[in-house]
Amino acid sequence: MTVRVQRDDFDIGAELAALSDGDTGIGGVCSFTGLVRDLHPQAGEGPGTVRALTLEHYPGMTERQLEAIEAEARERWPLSACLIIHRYGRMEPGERIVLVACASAHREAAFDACRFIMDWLKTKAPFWKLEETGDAGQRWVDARHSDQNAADRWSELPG
Amino acid sequence: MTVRVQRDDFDIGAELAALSDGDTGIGGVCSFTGLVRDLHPQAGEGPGTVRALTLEHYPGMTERQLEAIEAEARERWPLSACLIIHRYGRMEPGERIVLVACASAHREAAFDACRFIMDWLKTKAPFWKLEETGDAGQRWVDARHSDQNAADRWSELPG
Amino acid sequence: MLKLLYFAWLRTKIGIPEERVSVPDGVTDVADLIGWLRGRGDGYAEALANLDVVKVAVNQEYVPFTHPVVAGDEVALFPPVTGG
Amino acid sequence: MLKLLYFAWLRTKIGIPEERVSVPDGVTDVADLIGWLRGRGDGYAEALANLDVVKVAVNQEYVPFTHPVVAGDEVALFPPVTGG
Repeated sequence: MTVRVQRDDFDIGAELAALSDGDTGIGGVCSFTGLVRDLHPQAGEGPGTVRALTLEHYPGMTERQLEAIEAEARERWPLSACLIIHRYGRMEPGERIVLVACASAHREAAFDACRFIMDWLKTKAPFWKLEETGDAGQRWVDARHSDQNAADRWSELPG
Repeated sequence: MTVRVQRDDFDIGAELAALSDGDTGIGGVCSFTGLVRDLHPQAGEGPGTVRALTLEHYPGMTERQLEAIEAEARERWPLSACLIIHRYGRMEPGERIVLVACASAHREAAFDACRFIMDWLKTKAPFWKLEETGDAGQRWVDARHSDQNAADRWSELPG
Repeated sequence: MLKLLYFAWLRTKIGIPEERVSVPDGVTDVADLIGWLRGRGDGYAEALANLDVVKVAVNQEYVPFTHPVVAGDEVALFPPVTGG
Repeated sequence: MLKLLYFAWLRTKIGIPEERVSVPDGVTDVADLIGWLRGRGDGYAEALANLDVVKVAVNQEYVPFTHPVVAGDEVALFPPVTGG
């Protein structure tokens, strides 16, 4: 079980290599990296609208939630290894926010588990995004219904 | 469009960084890395059964097929960038065989496209695995019905 | 005594990230606590006006508004999360 | 003249990776070609015995056994693929 909540950036290549290192039963690793965007397509806003993001979180509960999500993924799929890294603090467009990686003997399990963790993380891990907008203002990002729907899909599966 | 068929290993961190570099409209990158396993769980064989793999391919057709698969993915999902690297030649357990990475404004598209490419690649890209087994013999790996089923699922979607 | 934590726009509307409070005897669950907090000032009333966008954790676990609160609890109030 | 390519266990059974052949006039599609190849020796007959596990590409595109073959074509015969 590996969950890290940190201010600093991370090295994807090193993290993925470490994840599968020494376990030659692993057939595949699925990873997802979330990046800061400089726009909100949903709001019809063009590039340059978002100058930076600040990620606030709830220290303590964040780690507990991420560990619970990872434990649920390990219960649902046969994972050899699993990693969740989520940053907090101020980040500019293009910067990495989150890395989720799942290793398994089977690619189906790796894909499913990685997507499950991202979907649950989006609706359960206590992080909040504050955007710095082009007019020098700030605004809190609203939760998206599509994220809740994506998370809810997984509840219908046998646990 | 980036498709590479090569004998050499690749650097996942560098590849993923290059994939999204300079495009601040990208919200997420989904990647899948396939690794050489030293066993065949399907056949009930334990660790150490497979000493190495040799990947044979059909130069020319391989690139064409991978490019066609990537083009199909770009038609089906709004991708900002896409990468397929597949190695050929001899590889030992733990070595990387294939990297597929898809970048998009939306994580759903990145996940779907990456999985689609892997599923189609498994059944359409002309590669064949020759295993070196523990008893110093060799055997060609059989195609799996589950791979064909996984690829067929995507045909049901609107093209 | 309860330890109260506020995050994101609940924090900015209320104006402080955390506080320790002693609540009246009638406050036995989260709904009671929120009702009591609304009476503490305009910032609280505004932050807690629409419970559709207020999530609650007691001792770092999500709970419904009917969850009891007892002395020593850490109660966090925050908007729906937007990480990832 | 056709350019024929064989891969994986079709290649090892037939014994060569590629060859150039002139086929009789009656050979106009892939099925004809396979029938003619089967008569060329035990290796061919064994490699092409079960067409459920033989795939065909003409000029580097997958085709069914009914696909025509004409002079100058590159015809590849191989087992179901196992990459990735």
